[in-house]
Amino acid sequence: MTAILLELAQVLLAAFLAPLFAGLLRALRAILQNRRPAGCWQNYRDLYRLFHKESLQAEGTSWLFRFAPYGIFGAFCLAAGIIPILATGLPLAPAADVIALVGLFALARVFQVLAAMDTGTPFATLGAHREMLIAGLAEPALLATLFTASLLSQSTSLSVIVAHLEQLRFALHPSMVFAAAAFFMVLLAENARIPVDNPATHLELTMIHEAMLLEYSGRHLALMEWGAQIKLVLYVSIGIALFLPWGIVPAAEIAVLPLTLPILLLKFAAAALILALVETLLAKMRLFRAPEFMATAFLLGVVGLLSFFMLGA
Amino acid sequence: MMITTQGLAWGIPLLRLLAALLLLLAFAMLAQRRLLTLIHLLAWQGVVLAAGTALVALLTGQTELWLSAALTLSLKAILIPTALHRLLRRLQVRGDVETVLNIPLTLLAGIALVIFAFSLAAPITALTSAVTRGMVGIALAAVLLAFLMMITRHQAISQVVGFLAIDNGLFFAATSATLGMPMIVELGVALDALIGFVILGVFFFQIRETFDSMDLQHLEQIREE
Amino acid sequence: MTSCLPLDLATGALLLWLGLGLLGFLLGGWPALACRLVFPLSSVVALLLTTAGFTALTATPDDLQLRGSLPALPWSFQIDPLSGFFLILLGLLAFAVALFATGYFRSLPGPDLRRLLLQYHSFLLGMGLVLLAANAFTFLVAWEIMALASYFLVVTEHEEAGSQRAGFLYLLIAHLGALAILLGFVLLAGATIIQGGPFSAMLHAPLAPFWASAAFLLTFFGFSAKAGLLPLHIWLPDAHPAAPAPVSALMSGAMLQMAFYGMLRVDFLFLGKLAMWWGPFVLVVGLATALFGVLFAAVQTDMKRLLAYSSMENMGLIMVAFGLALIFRAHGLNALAALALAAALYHALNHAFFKGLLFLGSGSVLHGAGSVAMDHLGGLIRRMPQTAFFMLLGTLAIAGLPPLNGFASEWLLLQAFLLSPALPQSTLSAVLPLAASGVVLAVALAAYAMVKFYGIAFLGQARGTRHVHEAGRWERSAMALLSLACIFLGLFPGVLLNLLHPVLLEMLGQGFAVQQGLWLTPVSAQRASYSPVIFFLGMATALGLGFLLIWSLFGRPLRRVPVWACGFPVRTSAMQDSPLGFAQPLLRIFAPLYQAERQADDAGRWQVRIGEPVYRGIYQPLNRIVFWLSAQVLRLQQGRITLYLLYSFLTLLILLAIWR
Amino acid sequence: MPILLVLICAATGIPLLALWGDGRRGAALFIGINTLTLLAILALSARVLRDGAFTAGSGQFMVDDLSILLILVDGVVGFSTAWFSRSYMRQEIVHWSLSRRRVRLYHAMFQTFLTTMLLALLTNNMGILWVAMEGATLSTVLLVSLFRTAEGLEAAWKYFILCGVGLAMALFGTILLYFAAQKVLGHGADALLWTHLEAVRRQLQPQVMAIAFIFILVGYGTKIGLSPLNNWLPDAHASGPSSVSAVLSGLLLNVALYAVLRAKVLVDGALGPDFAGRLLMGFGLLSLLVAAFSMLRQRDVKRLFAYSSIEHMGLATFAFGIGAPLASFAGLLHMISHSLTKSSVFFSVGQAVQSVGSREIQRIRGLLAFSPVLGWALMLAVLFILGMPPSGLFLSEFLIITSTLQDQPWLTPVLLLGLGIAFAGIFPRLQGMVFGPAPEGIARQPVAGIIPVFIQLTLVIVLGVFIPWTLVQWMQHAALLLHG
Repeated sequence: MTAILLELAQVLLAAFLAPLFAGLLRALRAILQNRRPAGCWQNYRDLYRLFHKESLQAEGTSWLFRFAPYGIFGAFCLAAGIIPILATGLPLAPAADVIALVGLFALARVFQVLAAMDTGTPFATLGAHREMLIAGLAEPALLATLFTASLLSQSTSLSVIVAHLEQLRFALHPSMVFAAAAFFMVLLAENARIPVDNPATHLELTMIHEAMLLEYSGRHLALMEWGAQIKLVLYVSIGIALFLPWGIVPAAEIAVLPLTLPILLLKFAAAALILALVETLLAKMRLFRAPEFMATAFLLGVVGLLSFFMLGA
Repeated sequence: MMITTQGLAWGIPLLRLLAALLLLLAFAMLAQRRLLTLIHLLAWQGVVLAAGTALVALLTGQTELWLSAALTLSLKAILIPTALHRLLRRLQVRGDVETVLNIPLTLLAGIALVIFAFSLAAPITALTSAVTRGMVGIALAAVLLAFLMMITRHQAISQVVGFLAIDNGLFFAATSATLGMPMIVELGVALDALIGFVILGVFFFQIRETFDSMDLQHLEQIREE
Repeated sequence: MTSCLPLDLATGALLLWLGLGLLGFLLGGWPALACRLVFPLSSVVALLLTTAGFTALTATPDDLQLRGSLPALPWSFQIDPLSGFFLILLGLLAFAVALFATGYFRSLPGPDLRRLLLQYHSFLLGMGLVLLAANAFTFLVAWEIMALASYFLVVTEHEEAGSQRAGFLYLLIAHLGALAILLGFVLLAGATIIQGGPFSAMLHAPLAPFWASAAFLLTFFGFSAKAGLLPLHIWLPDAHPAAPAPVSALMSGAMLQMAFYGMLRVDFLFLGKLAMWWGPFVLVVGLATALFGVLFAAVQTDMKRLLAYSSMENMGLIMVAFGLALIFRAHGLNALAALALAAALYHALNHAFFKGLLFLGSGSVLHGAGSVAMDHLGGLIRRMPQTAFFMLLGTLAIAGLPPLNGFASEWLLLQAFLLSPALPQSTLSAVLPLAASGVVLAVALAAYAMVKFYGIAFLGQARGTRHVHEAGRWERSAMALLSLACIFLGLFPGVLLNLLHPVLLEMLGQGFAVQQGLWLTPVSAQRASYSPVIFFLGMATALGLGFLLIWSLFGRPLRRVPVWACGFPVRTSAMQDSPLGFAQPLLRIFAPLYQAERQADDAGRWQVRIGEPVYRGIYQPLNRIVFWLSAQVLRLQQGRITLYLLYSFLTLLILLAIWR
Repeated sequence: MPILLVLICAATGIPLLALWGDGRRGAALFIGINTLTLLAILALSARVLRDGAFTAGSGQFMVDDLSILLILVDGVVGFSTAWFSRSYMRQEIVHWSLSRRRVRLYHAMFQTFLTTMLLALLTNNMGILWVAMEGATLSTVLLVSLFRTAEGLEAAWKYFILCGVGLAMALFGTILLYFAAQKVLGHGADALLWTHLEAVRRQLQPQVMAIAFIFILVGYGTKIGLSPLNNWLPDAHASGPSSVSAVLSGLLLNVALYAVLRAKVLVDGALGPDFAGRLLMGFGLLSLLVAAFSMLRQRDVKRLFAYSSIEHMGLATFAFGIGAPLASFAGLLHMISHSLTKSSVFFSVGQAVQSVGSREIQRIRGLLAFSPVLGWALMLAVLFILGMPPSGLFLSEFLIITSTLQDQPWLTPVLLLGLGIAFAGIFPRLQGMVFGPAPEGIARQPVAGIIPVFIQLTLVIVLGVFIPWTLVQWMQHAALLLHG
């Protein structure tokens, strides 16, 4: 019972923390760029406004267009239930391991892309095939890093991995270092961050993710935006789970949760800071540099794998 | 096949002589340019052949060989040459033939052939009876020479002559080397030769009326490109 | 008595198919009747075959001998779990395809229909016989019948020179493959080949390592010629589109698997002792094929060509799993081999279903929209919604997305890969995960290709095609069946894995951890677990709750407005991505592979032509060499009689001289 | 006296046809005679079935398991050729405006040819065998040049000279054979009887036998069409009437090979199996390859299939060269299936050429469209020639390849190369001829002419799927005979 409650708590936490995290990130970036931040809560306001706006459906779009936002949102909520953010060994965790998780993200992405192509506008299709390209190149890198972790802990179930990694206290694994670097790059790419994409821009020819949302409005747009924010949080929490798992408690020992919660929030804040720094320091690269970026990520992941086999750790 | 001793005494050398003559004639044909002479030589070969057959018949006393000798004489020495002669005149074929290979070289090749033939026949002749010793080799040589002639001549009639010369060589082998094939076979062979020759005659006129020339160039149109 | 039931059932079914083919040939005079009568019956027979397959999984193996062309050379048949599994595959696919064909061919004129009915059924017959054959001779005859029948089906529209070229390439490569297989069998069967090479005599053929490898290579060559593996694939993208849709579905879904069946039988049952290098070899070929196939699938502009290349990709994945199984087997790790092999068989079945579905769907598109050239399609989802829905399922499945079946088998495959540390050989175990990420790349790009497939053809605005109509009742029911199969196999992988148990036992003498309930735990729950059902339910609930919540809070009717498109005034369908435009990033990144040439056509539009590197690199030079040789040989025929005489003369002299 | 019956049936036809062999009457007469011959042959085979191989005519004639097979093929092909020739020649006579004399000549010569074939197969005397072969050559020469076209004359001339010289060599070989036999069997008519020779073959002098065999091989090999002696073959096949091409490929080549095989048995006795075997294998492979490569660039449909005949005879020769009973069995099966199939190919090709009016492969199009029966006849016949199941050729090639891989594993790649190239050479052209839209302005032929095609093809299928037990026995005995 408690487990299920915990499960729900985790999902809701992820869902409702996500705008805050994104807002925080935005604020930090503004500060780093000597701009007056809009405040961390801005995203909530945006979502609120969007939800209350009337939402339009472009002519000649099919049910896919309307279904996609809910589908994507649902997919991320499920993911939030699977990834051990607060605790390991949650009831939903065994339903899908890391591979299935990647599959889940892919599913959400495909829905988004199909919805974009449904509108049949040039920009949407442009964004669609760019998105597919980036994702297609990012997935191997992502799985390479995940494989490193799962080879280390001889399991592909994320909560088992976390549990196992927690055992070995601050023993630094070279393979995991490489994996971390690779994962970070994938995170940037998958969440449409600089240097691969720029969430803030609406310059048609450069945008990827935003281009696919052009036709959305009202509650659908809100869901899409919200989903994207959740996705960012999920990736960050995967990163935390893999590389800084300490503080994620087994569902059984729920008592210590109040202690670990602040640590968790701290980690998220740190992650936001790092992201903000990176996005300030780096510049967006040309689209056809992106494959090289991905290739680098992939190579790092591969080096991680190899070093696991060579150094046995 | 029993042969009387006095027969051996004078018969064998004579047979040898005839064999040598045959070979000589074969060479002469190889060297010969003029068609008319070629035909005469062919006729002479026929005569020698008939003589050889008769001689063998005399020595071995097989009566059917006499028949075969007569057949040879009439067919190869008289009938076919005269017929060829006629054809030649009827078709007004140019008198002499240009050869593919020039004569001296051809002769050299011929000599090489003869040596080859003898060396080939040597082991065989080693185990043959006194009479036929060496005959196989000579027959083989004659055949090969005629073959060579067919290759080096570039004109329908001369090729036919070569063909008939090969036939002569075979006949010689059949009579002198093996002292006569079974009669049916001989008859069959003779019959085929005759029919073949008739057909040739028919052919010549067809070729003539289609190409109005007996030159082989006209008969070299079908080719893969 | 029960033990010999499956074989009788299967042979009976095959005979019935033959009979139906002849019946159809006779009924050609009344096309409507023939179509309405024969195809449904044939689907019923397919069900018979399926049941035979199911019973064969559990029944004891059984065989049957008929006096053949020679007393010493019998026609002999057998059935065992392995053939049983593939019979199930064939039967189920043939069932759906026959239903589809009932509607699809209803407007075919009599003469064509009678030919098609005969060839279609002899094609099925050939595939069935391949699975039942119990000696090399029978197998090869069946193999050639299969090839011939499918050839005739490929050249059904024989007016086009293109389909003739396709047919020729196809039959040539198939023929060479058959010869290679024959050689392999002769090596395996040894002296018993004179009795037709009974498979029973080939079991664990005692061969010297060299000859074993020779047999392996020969058979692998022969079968991969049929499976369309690199570099013997060139017939595939031409032949599959040339055939009518139901036939393409059978060719892609079932016939390619016949090659896989042959490999399994030869490598696991006949070549008892596996050489170490076979597995890696197969794995590399498979991976190369998969990547090549998916990269070329992504740049196709013809729906069926795209699907054909994607078949290459899937065969590649199956081969990767198969190679992995060989590796594990060679190191004696039978449990792991079982896992990899299960992944391979599972994927084979999945491919039969979703590729069949997609080919059938493209057939409906051809009938409904009059073309399968994606440059002319678009927006079909509005004109043929049901077809579009089934095709969406197929697309998601083949793109390897959970919770559908494509993902499940790929998941198993990756699990098998992650067990590679168990291998004693460290280098191999270090390289395998890289291969795994190669597989992931292939799958991700497959998603790219399939999204393009669906998005260009079914979404967006129509690119020219007018008056499109939805597929007929028969067609839709067939597609619905296949989609259901995809969903079922996706949601309940455990059921299938338990079915596979006897097959794995036969192949490896080692089964598979029995799967209970809705959980898929190949090794242990600790190691890895995946429950599609819960996965699906979780997502559905989240989705539903979200929808209800949002609708109840902010629900307002949608207003239809013209597309905004950043406010650009003009909006023509030509402004969407063209099929090639969608693939443009790939074209750019992998430019050296594609050898794409851009030239302006007479209308002034840019045309991009994609080259086939293997064809240019291997086949054209080979072709040139052969023709040069033939030119040299033909020089012998100079037409000069003296020359001919010289030949004979020299032959004579040389022979004599040699003998001297 | 079934043997004599067969020969008389065939031989009496010659004068009859020479006298009344023109017009409808001639064709009917032709068919009638060959039907009688076929019946007589069946009676003969029934006799063989009852009491095995036997000789007759004081040993001059002989039938055994080897010859009876080919005699049967002779009968069948002769009959169906007569049938085909009826409708076919009716067209040709109109087209070439042949005189009545020419038609009589055609029929008479054709009958002569068939008779000599039977004689060659029935005689026990190697000399008579030669005589028969020569007779066959002479009779076919006139058939090849029947139309008196320049091309026909040239082809006939080459045929005459090359085969004449070749047979001369064969005669020389026969003489040497006799020369060797004399030492053992003594002088006289019996020394050339095959049965006698076979009895004493181990005592024949090896040196003589070797040379004799070389001459015989080169001689009859010219007629088999073994490369490089094959140059007459495509020309003769191409420019004669298709009925003639059919029997040239279907019968003549077989009988020539038969002659070589008879000689081979004797030589094997004298020198052991290797000598002749190696020669045959070498010639066989060479012919296979040369023919295969020559097919790739063919433009003329009849030449194409002439080369394919060379290829198949090469294959059969190779099989006999291997010498193992299985291989010889395969070789026999191949010979039989090939003559049945190839004659069918020439029947259908003949009619196609007739209706299109050209032998250019490019010009022949869309047969399936404008005459389905003809189209399918050609399609099936050619597919069978390519060794597709369920034809007997598939079975024989299966057996040949298997026995090759067992006895001469290193030759298999060459064999397969040849087969593959041959496939690549023939198949696309078949497609071109059969498929595609029907060309305009083409006279549809009566299909009655190609009914024999389907009869023969069914026989070939029978050979591929379920060979009657007696045939199998005959072939096995023959194989053992050849194995020695």
